[in-house]
Amino acid sequence: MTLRTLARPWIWGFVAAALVWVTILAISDQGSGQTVSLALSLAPYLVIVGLGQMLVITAGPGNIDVSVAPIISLAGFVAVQVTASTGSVPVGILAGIGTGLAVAVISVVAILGLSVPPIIATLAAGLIASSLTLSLADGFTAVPDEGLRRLLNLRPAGVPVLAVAVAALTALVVTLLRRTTYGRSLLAVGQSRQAAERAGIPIARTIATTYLASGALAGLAGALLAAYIAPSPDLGTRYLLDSVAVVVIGGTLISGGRAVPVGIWGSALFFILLDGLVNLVGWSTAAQNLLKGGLVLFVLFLAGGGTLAGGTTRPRRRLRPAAATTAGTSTGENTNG
Amino acid sequence: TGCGSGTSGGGSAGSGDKPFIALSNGFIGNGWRQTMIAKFEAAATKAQSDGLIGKFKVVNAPGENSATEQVAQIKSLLLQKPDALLIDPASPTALKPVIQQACDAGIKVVVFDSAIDAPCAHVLLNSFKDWATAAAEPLVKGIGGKGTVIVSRGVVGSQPEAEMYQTTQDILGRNPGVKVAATVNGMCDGAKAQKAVLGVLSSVPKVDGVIGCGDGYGVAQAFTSAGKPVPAVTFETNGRALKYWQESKLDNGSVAVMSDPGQSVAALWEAIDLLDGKDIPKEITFPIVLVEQKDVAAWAGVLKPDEYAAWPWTQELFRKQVEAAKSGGAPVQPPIPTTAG
Amino acid sequence: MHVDNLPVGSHAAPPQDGRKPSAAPPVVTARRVTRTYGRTRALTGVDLDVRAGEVLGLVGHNGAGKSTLMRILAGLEACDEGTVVVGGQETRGVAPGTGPFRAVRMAYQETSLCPDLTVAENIWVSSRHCLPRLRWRRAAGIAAARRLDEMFPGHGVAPRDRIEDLSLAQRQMVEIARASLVDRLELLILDEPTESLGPDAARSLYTYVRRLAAQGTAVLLISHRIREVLSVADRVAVMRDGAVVAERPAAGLGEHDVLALMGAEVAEPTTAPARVAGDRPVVAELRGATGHGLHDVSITIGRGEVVGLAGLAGQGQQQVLERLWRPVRRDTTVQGTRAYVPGDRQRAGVLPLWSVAENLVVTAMRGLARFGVRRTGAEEAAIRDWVDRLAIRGGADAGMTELSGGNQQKVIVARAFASTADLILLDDPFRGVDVHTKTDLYTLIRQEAADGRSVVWYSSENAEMAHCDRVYVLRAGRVVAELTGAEISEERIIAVSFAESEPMGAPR
Amino acid sequence: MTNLVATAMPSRALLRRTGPAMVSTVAMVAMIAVCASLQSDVLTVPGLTLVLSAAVPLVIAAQAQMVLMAVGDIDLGIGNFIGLVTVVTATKLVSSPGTGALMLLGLVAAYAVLGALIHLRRVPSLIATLGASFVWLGLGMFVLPTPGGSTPQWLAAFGSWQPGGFPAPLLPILVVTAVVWLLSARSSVGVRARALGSNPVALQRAGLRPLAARVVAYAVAGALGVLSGLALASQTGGGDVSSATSYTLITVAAVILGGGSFAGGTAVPWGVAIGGITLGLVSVVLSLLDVPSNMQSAVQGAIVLAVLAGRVVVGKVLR
Ligand SMILES: Nc1ncnc2c1ncn2[C@@H]1O[C@H](COP(=O)(O)OP(=O)(O)OP(=O)(O)O)[C@@H](O)[C@H]1O
Ligand SMILES: Nc1ncnc2c1ncn2[C@@H]1O[C@H](COP(=O)(O)OP(=O)(O)OP(=O)(O)O)[C@@H](O)[C@H]1O
Ligand SMILES: [Mg+2]
Ligand SMILES: [Mg+2]
Repeated sequence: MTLRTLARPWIWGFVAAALVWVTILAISDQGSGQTVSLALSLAPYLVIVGLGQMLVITAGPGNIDVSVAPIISLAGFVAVQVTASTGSVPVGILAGIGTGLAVAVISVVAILGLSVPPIIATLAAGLIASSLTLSLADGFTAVPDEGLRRLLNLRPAGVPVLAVAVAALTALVVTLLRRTTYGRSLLAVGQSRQAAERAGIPIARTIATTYLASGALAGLAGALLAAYIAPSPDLGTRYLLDSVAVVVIGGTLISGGRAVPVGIWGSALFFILLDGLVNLVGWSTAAQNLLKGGLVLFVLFLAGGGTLAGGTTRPRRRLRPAAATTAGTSTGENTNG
Repeated sequence: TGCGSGTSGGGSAGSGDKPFIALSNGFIGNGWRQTMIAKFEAAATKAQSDGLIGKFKVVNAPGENSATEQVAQIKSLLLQKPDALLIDPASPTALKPVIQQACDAGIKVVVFDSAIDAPCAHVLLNSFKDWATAAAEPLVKGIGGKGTVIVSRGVVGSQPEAEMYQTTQDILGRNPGVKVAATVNGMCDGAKAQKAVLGVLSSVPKVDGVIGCGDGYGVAQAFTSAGKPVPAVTFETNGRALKYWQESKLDNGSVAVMSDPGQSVAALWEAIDLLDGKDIPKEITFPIVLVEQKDVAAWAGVLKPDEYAAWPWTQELFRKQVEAAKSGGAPVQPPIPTTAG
Repeated sequence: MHVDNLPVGSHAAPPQDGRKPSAAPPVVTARRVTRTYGRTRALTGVDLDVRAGEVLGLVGHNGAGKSTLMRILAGLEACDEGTVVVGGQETRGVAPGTGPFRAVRMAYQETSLCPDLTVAENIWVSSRHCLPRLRWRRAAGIAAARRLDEMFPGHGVAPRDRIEDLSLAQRQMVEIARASLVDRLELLILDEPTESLGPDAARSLYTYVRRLAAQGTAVLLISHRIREVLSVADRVAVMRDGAVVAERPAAGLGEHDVLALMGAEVAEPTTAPARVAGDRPVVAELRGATGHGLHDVSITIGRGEVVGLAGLAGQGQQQVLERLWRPVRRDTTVQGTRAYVPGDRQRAGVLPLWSVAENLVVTAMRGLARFGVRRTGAEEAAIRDWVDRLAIRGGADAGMTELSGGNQQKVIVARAFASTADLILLDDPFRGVDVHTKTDLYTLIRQEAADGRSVVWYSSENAEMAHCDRVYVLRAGRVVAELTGAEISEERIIAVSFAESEPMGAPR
Repeated sequence: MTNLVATAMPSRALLRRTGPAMVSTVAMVAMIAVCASLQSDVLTVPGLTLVLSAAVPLVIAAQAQMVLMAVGDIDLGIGNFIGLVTVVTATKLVSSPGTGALMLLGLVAAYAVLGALIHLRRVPSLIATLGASFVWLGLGMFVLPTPGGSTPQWLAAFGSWQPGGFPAPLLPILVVTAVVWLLSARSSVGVRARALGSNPVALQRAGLRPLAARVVAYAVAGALGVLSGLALASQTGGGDVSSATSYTLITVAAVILGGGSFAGGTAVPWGVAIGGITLGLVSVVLSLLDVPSNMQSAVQGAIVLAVLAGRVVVGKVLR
């Protein structure tokens, strides 16, 4: 591992995950491979949501999707219901994705049509989604599909099938960002919305696609989670903060314009292994929170300034007014426009 | 189908001096609370058509379990001058001042599902000690008094959890053959417990049981995921868990135990009797819902997946329970309902 | 402490008379100053003296290191090697705005105002040392208003205005005025101050600059408008590739001499052969467009035509471009695809995280792609082609923000022309671009027009309009003249622009 | 609001800037009108006291959020921080007031340190405050694992204070907003902070320390967070670390409703006060209107969207 690799922003999540893993091994002397295997069966859900959140965050300052949690819960119910009534798992999963898309449409209309800041637009869309969730949950009778559940639990040679599938999905997102006009447009919009507009990039379409993608991915995560766990109104609650955290620890620029899909895996594994460690040691929730927060801050401040936040609104390396004013004014455009 | 308000049909005469009952609920985001509200609305609608109450209103704090929302909500309910206010609090302390305000305004306040330190209010209590005992004892017995267990704690930091954890510890203390392999934070929530247990499963030896607080379905899923046999667990009392238990034919000391969402109905009867001027003790402890192996089929038959088992309190049963509490007699055990709702 | 310690007499120095290289002691001395950024050697050993009471013009090609040197002279950055002496004091380790640097002030090329703050508050930020602690807002407002009145009569700026509500020219005025607001001013650095000012404002600025010099303040003026520099400076220093290669008295120096010193075999920017706008097919059209600062504007653009929009700054030219860029109204028709070259490259041009290549190809990408999937081979070919064609310093892999302003602008122009757009819209893109680059870009525009592309070109520099086939002169949102072929001349445009006010004498 | 309009020239630009807050004002008045039409007691002094009291801690918290948004940052930890303050208030401030006060000061200092670290390490505030929110939560659970405790006498007295003639909650709202307005919009400290949010490079070029500006902003936000926690504790009569979790996003919504933006550089204390009160009124309206319980979240979301949509319409008209 060269120094250059170390400077890569996504390395930190993996380093932290490996540290926690080693600690777990030191504490309990069994099942080193299985620890990773089980973490890999939990991580994909967070990674799916994280990929969507990453696309949104990459769209530039002020972009965040706080509706992922309610979408997950709602899509869970919808997917289970549709699966039960049609008898087809793919149709059920598609219904979950469709649910995410539908909620995202509300956000998109609010963001593009009403110029509502994304954090508020998605908050409102999420509130609407959670109302629907409660209405659905009232007297809900369908049960998750057994076959899908078995598939999600399948781990040939210790590698969960879902993890492989989501790894493929991650690769797809990497390709999307590198090889498609949408991906390049998104990165351009994230750097400077105004400059992207003048470069002929369809801003509205790019933003809309991004939120729809995030909604669809959250919907997919919800459909799978509901089969894996069980549909419940608070199925997605934990996924909001965690999805933002994994994206940023994964090396994606919070100010937009640079996305690091692979990094999400590292930080997702870190979070899941950390939960395992805390539970294993039997720490209280207080300690668990302190440790989690402390570690997030530690990783952040340790990596900060260099790679993690390089090129945020306060450029250090390039004091040249060019970079600074661009960053400063592009933020203004985003929220006022 | 639950709706918030049962204001009776347009200005029907005769409801003028009948009492107006309001229910403030701090959180609506899980199946237990939804069952609680559904039971209340059904009972209150019935009571309304029976002419026992004039109208009723249910207000749920939207979003997270937020005491601040609920304080604001109760304050605006006070403006509407209900005769009685039923509260399922979001926090055992945060409502103290506002409850005092309600009492000062001459409103009868009944708090349920949580102990609360408000001298002017009437409180329906869960017996958390019974709950923890019912969860741990059969399980310990089921594994033959020795083996390895995981303890899945509830919402650490809450008063009930402290009481329950203490009880669990006492029981484990009396069974030195049982070793605790890990203590996880399951939050009395199947989904959270599933992830928490899965997170430690690879690092612990063979597990014979998981002592939880109504999170057994998730815990069982975790064991299935990890490819291990499902040990004795503490199930939720909802239809999904009970059906799973029934179908998987687990007979290893597993139980299902939780508090009773039917308390909201009992609270309604209490409010009506209080407004009638009846004398009711300030604190009454209500039985938890315990489903044992023999009752699984009966309960599973009447519950929807997300519906929680609730005792069908009637006014009659409630009054008997009050009598029992006053005289110190055995608490009333309501029958298992035969049809849902 | 008073902002107005600076006496401003009515005895403004006559602009042309009595100017000779000052023999006064140097205010600032730089010796063998070097500065590198990563692999870029911005300064390779600069020697420079600025003397009290002189106006020193600093010229040089894009990326010559002028701004970097200024940041060092103003104390904003330290040099790697060499010494900088300010007011007789060695400045190694001296913080900006302290010690000798207190008397050195700079108006920046890209204004460094806070857009959300009012004019008065911005004045406080930079001139707080000479404002009272209480009621500073009032004092700052009064001082700003007075200085603006002196420098730019008729500026139209109120101290309570927020910067973001001001026009680009007004912002530049505020930037310059605030730089001069200080209790003791020994050196005033103006980095390309007139690039977004109209000719009127530029003239009054230079009058003020001469007045300052007459009172003993040194003024360092950077500009690519060499005639302007020659007309106002006492001495001219020429920078090339990170070093000062010549210092000459301005008197007797001609534009050509300076260009030669700057190191280029500059051909006189060739005026385009006047081509008659025959009956070319119409590509775009505005028919009586009204609203958003336009009144009944009718414009047609033919295939392969270069159409100029001229007139004073802010008379509706940008609105015309805006209409053509986003033809949402019924009074505008545009056939074919469009590309845009913004003038405000910091805000609307540069994608700062990307390399030159990525910036260059982002517009063309959509045209080259198949079903939304990029064709990287074709993109690379286009990048190589354009980097070579415009000789972009730094090459395709350099980071965009590592380039100097002029080279950044080249990339942004290339971005538009690399696309398949039929209509190219240029929004005053050559501000702050050196003469050689400009000549290259003019040639490029003519070539592309010959290949059948149409170009609509707004420029604040009327001389540039000579490269157009047809020019519309706008005033107050109306087209006041349409000039073709030989009619297009700087004098003519200025005459039309000012038709109602008193005719201007020979400018610059 | 009136102050601003009275002292500044009524230009179009000004209208454009105050437009959002005006729309929120209209929304607030409309909501009070709706409440009053459903329940006429709302317009009495005790009625207004009941209706407004819940908005007091929210408005103060929103001012804290506004201060940070003015420097271009955002605080996703404010909810848990306020919860932590209530916990300290309910325990240490009662048992040993000296230690309690010191701990509260320590919390303000912690905020300042957080600001300094965010600045020096150049990390995004969004994620740093998110991390800090876990820390506040953990600390709160350590201090008081179980919600409970009691509030100091003077605080409880303040919470139940019922002066005749005017609704008591208005007093803290107006005082805090006025102080924040003086600090952020009128004083030179405020100019530094807003300059930092607007164009940090300009600040540096002028020889002002951006670090100092950011640290001061964080300290002020921390102090406001402490005030908000005290106000909350005075109403809830105890401490609960998770009692204000929902504030985190609601305060952001309040700032946006009040005319603030994520871009930094603007301070709109009066707008924020109105935005905070508007959001505080939503739950009142919900409980007065007979909205089905499952639909209450949706109605809350719809109200927020409607107010912001109104803002857009007004903005279009003014342009
Ligand atoms: N912050 C920086 N980071 C990296 N390189 C820089 C930086 N600032 C300047 N440079 C490099 O130094 C060289 C000189 O830049 P400078 O801005 O001084 O040029 P200039 O003479 O003002 O040119 P222009 O007229 O195009 O603005 C540029 O080629 C640029 O590559
Ligand atoms: N030329 C530069 N290039 C890169 N970073 C710089 C440069 N000058 C300052 N910085 C960084 O900008 C940040 C702001 O400066 P800092 O807060 O340290 O100011 P300071 O040293 O206290 O000086 P002042 O009081 O003049 O602001 C610092 O982190 C510093 O490292
Ligand atoms: Mg320069
Ligand atoms: Mg330059």
